[in-house]
Amino acid sequence: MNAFRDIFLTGLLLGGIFALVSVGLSLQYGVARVLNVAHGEFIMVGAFITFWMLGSINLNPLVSLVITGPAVFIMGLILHKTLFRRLMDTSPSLDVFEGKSMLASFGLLYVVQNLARIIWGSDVEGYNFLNSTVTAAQIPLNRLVALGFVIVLGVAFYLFLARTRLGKAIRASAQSPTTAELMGVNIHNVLAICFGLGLGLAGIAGSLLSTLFAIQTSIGLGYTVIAMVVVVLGGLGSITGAMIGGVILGLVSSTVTFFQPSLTMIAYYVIFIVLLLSRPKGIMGK
Amino acid sequence: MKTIRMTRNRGITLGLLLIAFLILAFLPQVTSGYVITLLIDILKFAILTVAWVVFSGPSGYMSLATAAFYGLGFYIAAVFSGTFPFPVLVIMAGAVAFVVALGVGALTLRLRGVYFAIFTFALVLLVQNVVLEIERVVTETRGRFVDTVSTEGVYYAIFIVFVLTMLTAVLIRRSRYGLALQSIGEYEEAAAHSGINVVRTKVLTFAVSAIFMGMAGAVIATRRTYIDPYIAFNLNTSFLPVLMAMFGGMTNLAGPVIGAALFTYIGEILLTRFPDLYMLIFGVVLILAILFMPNGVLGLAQRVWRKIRGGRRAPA
Amino acid sequence: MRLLEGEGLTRHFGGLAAVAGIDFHVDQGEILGLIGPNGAGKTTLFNLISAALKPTSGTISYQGSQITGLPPYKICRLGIARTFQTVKIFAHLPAVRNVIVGSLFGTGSRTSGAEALRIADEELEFVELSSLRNVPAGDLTLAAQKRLEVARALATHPTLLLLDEIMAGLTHTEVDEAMDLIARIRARGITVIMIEHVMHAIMNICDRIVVLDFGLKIAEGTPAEVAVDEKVIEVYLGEEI
Amino acid sequence: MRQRIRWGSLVFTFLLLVALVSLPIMVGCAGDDATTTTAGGTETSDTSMAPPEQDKIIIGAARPVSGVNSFFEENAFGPAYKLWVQDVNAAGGINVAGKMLPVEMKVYDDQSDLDTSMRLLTKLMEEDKVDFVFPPTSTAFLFAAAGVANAHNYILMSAEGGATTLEKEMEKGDLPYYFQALSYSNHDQMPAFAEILNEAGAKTAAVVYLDDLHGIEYQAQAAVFLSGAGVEIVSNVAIPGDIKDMSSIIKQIQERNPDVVAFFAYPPQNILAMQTMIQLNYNPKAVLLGPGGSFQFFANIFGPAMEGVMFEGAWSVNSSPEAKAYYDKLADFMGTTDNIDFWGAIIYRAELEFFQQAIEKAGTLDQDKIAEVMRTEHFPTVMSPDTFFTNGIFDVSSYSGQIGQWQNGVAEVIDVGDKRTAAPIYPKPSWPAPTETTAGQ
Amino acid sequence: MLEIDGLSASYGKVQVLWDVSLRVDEGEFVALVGANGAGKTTLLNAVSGVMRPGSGSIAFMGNKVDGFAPNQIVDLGLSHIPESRQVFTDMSVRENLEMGAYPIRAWKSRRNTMKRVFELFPRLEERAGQLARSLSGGEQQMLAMGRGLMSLPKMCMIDEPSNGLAPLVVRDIFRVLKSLHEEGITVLLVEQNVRQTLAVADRAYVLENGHNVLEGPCCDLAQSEHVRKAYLGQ
Repeated sequence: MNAFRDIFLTGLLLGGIFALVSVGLSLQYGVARVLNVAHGEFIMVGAFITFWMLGSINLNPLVSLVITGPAVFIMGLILHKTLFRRLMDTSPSLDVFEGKSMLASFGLLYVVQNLARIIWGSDVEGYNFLNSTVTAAQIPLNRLVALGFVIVLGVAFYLFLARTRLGKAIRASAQSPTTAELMGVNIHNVLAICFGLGLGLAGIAGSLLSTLFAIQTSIGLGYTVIAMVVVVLGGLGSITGAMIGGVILGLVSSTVTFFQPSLTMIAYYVIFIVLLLSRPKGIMGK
Repeated sequence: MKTIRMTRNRGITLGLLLIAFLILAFLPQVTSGYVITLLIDILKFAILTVAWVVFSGPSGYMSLATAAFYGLGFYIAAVFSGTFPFPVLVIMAGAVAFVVALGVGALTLRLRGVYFAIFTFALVLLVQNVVLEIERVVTETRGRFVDTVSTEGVYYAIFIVFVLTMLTAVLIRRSRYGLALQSIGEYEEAAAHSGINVVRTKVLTFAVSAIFMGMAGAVIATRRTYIDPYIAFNLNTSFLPVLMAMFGGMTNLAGPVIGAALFTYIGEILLTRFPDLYMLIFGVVLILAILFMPNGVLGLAQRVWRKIRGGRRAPA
Repeated sequence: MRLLEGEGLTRHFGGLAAVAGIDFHVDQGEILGLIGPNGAGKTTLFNLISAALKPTSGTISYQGSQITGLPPYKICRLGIARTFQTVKIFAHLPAVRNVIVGSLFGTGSRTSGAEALRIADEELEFVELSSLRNVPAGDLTLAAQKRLEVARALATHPTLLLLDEIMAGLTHTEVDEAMDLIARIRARGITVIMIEHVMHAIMNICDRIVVLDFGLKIAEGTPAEVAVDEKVIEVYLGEEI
Repeated sequence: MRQRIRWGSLVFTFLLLVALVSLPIMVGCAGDDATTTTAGGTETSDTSMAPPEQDKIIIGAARPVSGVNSFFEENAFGPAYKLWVQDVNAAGGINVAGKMLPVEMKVYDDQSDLDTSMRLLTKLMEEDKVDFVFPPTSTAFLFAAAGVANAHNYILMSAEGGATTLEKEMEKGDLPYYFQALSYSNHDQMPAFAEILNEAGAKTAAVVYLDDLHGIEYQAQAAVFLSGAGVEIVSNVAIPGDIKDMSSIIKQIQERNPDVVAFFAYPPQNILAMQTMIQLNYNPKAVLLGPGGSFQFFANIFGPAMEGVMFEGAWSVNSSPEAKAYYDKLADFMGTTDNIDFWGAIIYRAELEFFQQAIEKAGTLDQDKIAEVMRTEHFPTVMSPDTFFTNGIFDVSSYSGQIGQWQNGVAEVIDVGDKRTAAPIYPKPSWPAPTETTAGQ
Repeated sequence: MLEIDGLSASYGKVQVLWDVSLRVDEGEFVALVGANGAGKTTLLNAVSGVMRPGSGSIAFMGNKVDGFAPNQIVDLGLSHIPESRQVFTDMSVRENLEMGAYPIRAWKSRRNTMKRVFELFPRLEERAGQLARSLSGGEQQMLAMGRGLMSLPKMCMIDEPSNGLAPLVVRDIFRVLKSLHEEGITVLLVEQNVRQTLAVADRAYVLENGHNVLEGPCCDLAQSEHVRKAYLGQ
């Protein structure tokens, strides 16, 4: 019974982290149609900005979210306006655009990772942050904070999408870009904003992850792979799907780790592949 | 008139092809060492890229499973290294890759577009991790030593596989399968309603292309004294052929070969001249190529070529 | 003689019945017109016959045997060829190779390359596109693309040909040419089912017309009978006010 | 059915291929002129005491400038090599048969990719014809490089990794040019660890290992030596590199309550393991960390919590005055003490010093002669006044220690015997109360 | 108000419109009829900026607008209610309407506009909280029209509102179209339902295969043999 509780709690906390890593990717693909292989690199960038600010001006990592999020968001805007917008204009069909943008993001992966390496070096970095537990259940405080942030972000994001003018425009654009245009939505701006938001969320995720794990300029791809698994689990493009997918993967991970840790990665990919084959649109897909 | 010119052109072309073939075939007799090493690499990537283009080019299905088949061949060569002679290993690798690809192809029929790409991407990771776990449990280590083959031997092996790949690719392109595959890529539905067995065509071509990936893997494995699952099933092996094909252009088979050759060669120069900036430059060049060379180097060359010839006579 | 017969054909999309329990038949050698407003279920019916879709319920028999559930390529090789409402040609292939696809794969027996080429050129000749045989199909005009699709379908040596709006978007003269083409197809002994909105064409060349509305068959008969059917007029011109 | 093949394009391709082929040949020829032919061959062997004609020694290496292994190039081996080159050249160079030859390093980026690494290593030996090569980073790379270098008759020393599987190849006599400098689990570290635990009176141990070469090998050797010393292994768990949560593993170990927990993993997993143990307030009597635990930055991240944590290694500033002097010099060179590694840093240096003395003793750049010297001679190095190879492997007595322990932020050697710089703390003190943020570097 | 002159447009290599001209005056109710594939929808798409015309000019309220992005056209007060409804199925009725009011000038007064729309389509108010996917075809069409009105347009282009709807519902739709026009909104209606269309519109254009073929007051056209022929082939 205790073991069961442990598995569940760890899975939930881990799920929060996975969801955090993935929501941005889901947004980028769902609306902007970019399967961003460089997603994890921006998580890394967020983590390093946080780490760097902690070291240089001793800024609390949770405060630095306010800087990393917008900073990476702006990078995303610029990237979309320059790179992906152009690709979109020159692609004859959405399929071609998806293929090309995925490859372009692969190039981006190299650029970002190596720029980061040149700026920050290849060290393994880490720091101790809220490294205590909520005693009764022995829940690590930093993970709880991360989960809390995921929930807050999730709710905030939900409210943003549900209540605001821009949020509705984003949802409308995700369903039908052409019709959204007829409503007066400047589709290119919305796509750029979505891509930017996706990256911004990656940046925030990076800030939070740096409080939990060792960071290195080469960690990006690992997170991209996790994000892809989660996003496919939840259904490409679905925000709630990404949340649910994250929790599912967290639970799978904690269960497998409990019984046979070395099978964790295999379990991820088996679930991923089985799901792709049986329900390609994901659990939340229609 | 027209026929005569065609034949003459063809004669010249065939002659040139023959010369290129002979140069490549006898190169190890005149030079050795690094040039051959580099050529082995170029030929390896040319094989992978052409094999990738054979299926993914006309069908439009973007496969990222290259590393899985290449790695299988690689691993088979390592596991049975010393047990069987080298040529047998290479043929075995091709056969196993073919069979596995048949299975994978049959499984993925429902997936299209980006889903197919993601599936094949995950496949590589799955195979890598499964082999890793098997090695840990069964052999209680991670890697294997491989009996090496002389550089010259490897060169000829890879050269033969390359020639086979090119011949097969040309044959497939010119056969009914090539046409069927191309129609599937253009309009799968219309192809099916015109009597094409879409499933069989896709799966079979996918599997045939995997043969050469597996063979290349088996040949290259003998270059390494030591291999492990991370080396065998490396995601880069999946991505690079795609990038090389894009870089070279996919309108005909020369594109992938040019792409692989230029990519590897330029990469090597950058790598040795600017070790610190290489990957950065690589990324930037890649993005620029995708942005500004939609039909790759070949497309660019053809545009320039046409412009040059345009003054004299209309393009054929 | 009954060539094709559908019984109780039904197809749901989500909760919506696009085709609801339709019985129909087509006889050897006739031209059957299929009309009805947008969304009436005409193309869905075509998709069911050609096996692009599987029926939710109901059966289709062809030359006396059941063909429900066969894959599309088998249906084609049995002799049922089709064209598409929005042209689905192989845009990057030259016209002649579009047609070769049909003659090479669709005839039901193994055709040699030379034979396939000969058939393809014959069919191109038949639809009067010989002069454009080497032009990439994507560069043809809409009318030519529609003809090319017909040629591709004919190259499979069909017994039954399904034509889905091959006149939509064509000019007057082109429509006349298309009507002539259909007449010549019939002259070859090929049975035709056609969906069409160009009324004068339908009225002039069809032997029999089936009218669909909201997935149901609302009328059936000769052109003359259908043209005076109150229900049909209501559907087409709207209610009298 | 005939489709016209675009022959023109095919011709173009092959012409291009031919052009590409000929280009490196030309470049290669130019290279020949520049670097003459004094390289590793046997050309100079007959006149062993005559000084070489060249005026400098070029040492080539394919190093992980970028990619996952770049950490090591930047922080571990890179600085060690560079500092050594700087020191040698400051002293005028290496004395080869009376001629002082300065040293120059030619570094290519292998992108942490094994294929690339081997290709570049081949290029260095065949095309650039460098005088010596330094090894690539990481054990798998070394395995591959050992074969490649041997096939070219180049000496390859490795302080950058090493696993006992390679020893079998060496025993077969296949790798006469290969020298293993880094300590091995079977000869060196696990026996020492067992001795320490035996002395402390530990009875039970748990092992967590990364499912890669290092982890698999170490857990196997730990099983052998710890059982031999009467320490029972009560739990043995493999973990994947991407592990993101270790709480269930730690909790399961906690239930069995072993005296010792050993983590044979790399820094990312070791950091996670430490955090999890602190969070769960699980405090075994001894904790051993694999690679990374020996780095100063690791101690900085965890601060007082590192007190009493053991690591694979080891050397200490208290090992000898030479060690202290080297520490100061290295810290000065790197501009920080964060990345000083109390396992490998001294071994890299010792290996280079040994190599230099071997060249000088051989009095030639001939690889065979130098290899022969290396196999037989003893030299003093920063690590030990008597450093030497036994069967191509640094003798266990040459090392300054095998197991270290953090005490007051200082790495100490706790081996049983005279290498010891401080008595082991056993049991380790309990974790300090968690503090708020502490910056790593 | 809207003046189209010599418009040509193609999809890829397929030309759909040939030199089409059309004029809608302020306050007018103009119909555009023609068979399927005649190019009616393409014409609307060209005007609203969804596709770029090949040649010709489009002017709205005296300003040249060809080449404008759709959002600029909407901002100018020209609303395009697209073919087959295109409501946002995963959003509620209310949200769909709010999307209609996306241009800033309309957004501010969206509550008032919505009240007016609800008066026009009481059914929508009853279903305001429901997801649009749960609406029937007729309700979705009403939603699409309501949404089009939310941008406070000076002119509406409506594409085949009766498409796929039952006769009773079609009657409703036409009733609403009429009242819209009576409220002073200029209307350009594209329809296949010729009789009812000609009954409500002031003037009509007949488009055939991408060419203008007829133009005139509706009462004349309703009697036209040509129209009857085009539709029933008699």
